[in-house]
Amino acid sequence: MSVGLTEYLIVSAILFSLGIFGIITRKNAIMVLMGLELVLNAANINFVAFAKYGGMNIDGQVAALFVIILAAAEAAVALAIVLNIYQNFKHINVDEIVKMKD
Amino acid sequence: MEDLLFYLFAFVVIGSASVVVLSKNIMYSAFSLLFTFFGVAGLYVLLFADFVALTQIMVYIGGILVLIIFGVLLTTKITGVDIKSGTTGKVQLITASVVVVIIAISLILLFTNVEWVNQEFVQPNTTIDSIGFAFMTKYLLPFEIAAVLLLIALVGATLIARRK
Amino acid sequence: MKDYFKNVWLGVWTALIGMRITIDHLFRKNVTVQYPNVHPKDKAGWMDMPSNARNRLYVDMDECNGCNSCARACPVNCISIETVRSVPGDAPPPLASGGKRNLWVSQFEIDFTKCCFCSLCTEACPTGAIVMTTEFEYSSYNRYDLVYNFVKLQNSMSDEKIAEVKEKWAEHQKEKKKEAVEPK
Amino acid sequence: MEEANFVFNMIGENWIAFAIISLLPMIFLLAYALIAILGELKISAFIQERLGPMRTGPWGIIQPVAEVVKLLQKEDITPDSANKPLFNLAPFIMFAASYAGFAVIPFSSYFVPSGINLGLFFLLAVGSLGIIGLLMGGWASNNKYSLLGGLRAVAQIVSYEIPAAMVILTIAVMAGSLDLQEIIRQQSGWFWNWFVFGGSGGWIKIIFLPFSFIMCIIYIIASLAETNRTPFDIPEGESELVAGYHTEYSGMKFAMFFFAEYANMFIVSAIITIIFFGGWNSPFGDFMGGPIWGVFWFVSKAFVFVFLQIWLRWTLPRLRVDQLMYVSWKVLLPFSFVCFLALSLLVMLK
Repeated sequence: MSVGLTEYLIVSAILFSLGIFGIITRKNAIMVLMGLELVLNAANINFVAFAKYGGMNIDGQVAALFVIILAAAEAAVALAIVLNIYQNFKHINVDEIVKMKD
Repeated sequence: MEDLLFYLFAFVVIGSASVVVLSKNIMYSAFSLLFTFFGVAGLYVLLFADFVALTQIMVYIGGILVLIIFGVLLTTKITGVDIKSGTTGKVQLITASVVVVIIAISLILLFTNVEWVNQEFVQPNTTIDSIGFAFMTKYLLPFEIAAVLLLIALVGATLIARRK
Repeated sequence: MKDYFKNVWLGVWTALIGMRITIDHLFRKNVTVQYPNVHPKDKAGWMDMPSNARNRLYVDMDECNGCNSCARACPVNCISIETVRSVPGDAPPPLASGGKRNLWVSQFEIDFTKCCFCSLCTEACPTGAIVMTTEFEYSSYNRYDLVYNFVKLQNSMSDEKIAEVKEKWAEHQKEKKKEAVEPK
Repeated sequence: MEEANFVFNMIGENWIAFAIISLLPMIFLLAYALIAILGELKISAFIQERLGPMRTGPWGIIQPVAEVVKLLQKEDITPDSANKPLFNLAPFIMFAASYAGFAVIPFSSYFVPSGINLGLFFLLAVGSLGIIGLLMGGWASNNKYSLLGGLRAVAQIVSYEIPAAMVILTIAVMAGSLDLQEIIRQQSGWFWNWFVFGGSGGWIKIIFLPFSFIMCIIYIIASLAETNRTPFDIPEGESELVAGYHTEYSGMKFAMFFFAEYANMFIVSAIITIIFFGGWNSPFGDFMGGPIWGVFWFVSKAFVFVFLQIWLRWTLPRLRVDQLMYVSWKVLLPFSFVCFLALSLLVMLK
């Protein structure tokens, strides 16, 4: 079986599901962030795979680059927020943080 | 040869991603994320997206992963090597697994059954050339907005994380 | 702003100065001596040991007047001196440098197993009799071999001579006592 | 255009050729590591007016072999409370990251293990890979000194990557390419065509000479910090942190860290050589040119910079952490921005 578009899409689908699983089952905010990165990577694989096989050509790669830029910005801001939460609550369990203020 | 490499990278990606979400030790998750990102970069290389692959290594591994590990170390009491990350209760776990399996199966079914437009890739001489031209012509506005966004994120993150 | 540029310039410039100094040292002659193969004395010359070199002590018995200041200065008490006072009319020979002596030095022992090479004795000595030499290879299988009696070594007083001066002093004491008991 | 590898020319494009090509840098690296260890010992000794190792072989030239043998036969201790999988993995990641850099380094016009056209960017990317190895080793040792050393190393490397990336960006603008062979080819001819002298082109570049010099100095400083060499060796400052992230490592795994550090030293020296000093080009036009002399020129130029690193180690004292950050963010970064603009102007005027 020659590897084509479908195989890449399957890999990205599994990666996406694993990311979703991580996001919903974990308490730790940083673990949620890691799940998010997996989801973004899954999306990126799709973009690049479509760039090669689906006729998106270079546009797919450009979209993937934009996703990477967004992921970088998102990770920086999210970790800043997590650090701030840790300073206020002394833990970063997302299900226990229900108040905006102490 | 390329097929073999694809299966190798796919195995690395999925295996290490499973470690990321299933491991009890949060540091194991963080470090196996390294292999996930690396495997994804390998997949990009197989898809002739060398620039994206290198950007992946540089931004994800050199930037985001380091940030995440720093985050873990700064938000956990690091008195030992056992850093656990709690999971939600058993009921939620089972529900979540069921939902996720359903999502995965439906996605895979979707991907395998749809008749994709299968256009062959026009391999440019150098991808970086065409990416550069695309950024400077067709995607000029998003490119500039992304630059501004990064600046905002930089300033914002510094502002939020600053100790009062 | 001016300070900033000055700082940066100084940072680079001083680093360059430092680099010039180290490259200068890179091509200088080495000072290391390949010790067991080459003796430092061969490289540095007999009396050219570094000024802070600490080696075996030497006592010139012709210079020693037995004042005991070295033994008192010694922090580890490795010097032990025995002296016999001379009777009038039988003074020991004067010092080589010409000073007068009143004491016969009958024993001058330095225990080099104890010596800590602090060189305080050489500073305390009023006549410069005790000095540091350039010799440092004097290990031994028997620790008693490291107790040096300089009187014996230099043969400044033979055993008979010591006995004689002791006798003389004892007689002198006796006479004195007699004089004290029998007033005139 | 001299494209192919000489290995491919000789035995064709097959598996054996690939294996040979991927092993050649390793052989070079082993030989280089021995020379560099001896160089480090001897140069430090001579700078301090000592003789250095003298007993093993004539003038102690077999000392590095003795040291390597000693390291390899030492007991390999894994601390009881360390996290064993990560502890054992970290040195390999470090070494893999260093060795990955060799994949694109052109030793000669006829030999580059992988001539991808993103070589410069690749070097920048794999340079950031080693950080994870540091952090992993530092954390898994379960030792406060290791952890602090790892954190310091990461903070330092991440900060100094930015000036280094600015320099590499400038070179990309000046050369109009990220392909290392292409960058080197643009600096062919006499030595004033090197990028440190503003690249080939008219007399206008003389005005911009200071900027390209400053650029080169910025990269040298940043590369020192990225390889954790003195004066930027706060991650392993032995007076504060015992040995930093490799405090707990011994034997074979310590040798891996050591080897990776020396490989990194060569990689940054090679980058400096490639982007500023004309790579395998002869400095004197066609004199002693050609692919075989190219290896000689490349290796000797790189060794000059390895020597520079050792020289600086015995010259400058270690920086404090706040001074380190000051140098990176308030000195190197603004200067590299200014130089970037100036050199871009030069490219426009040419």
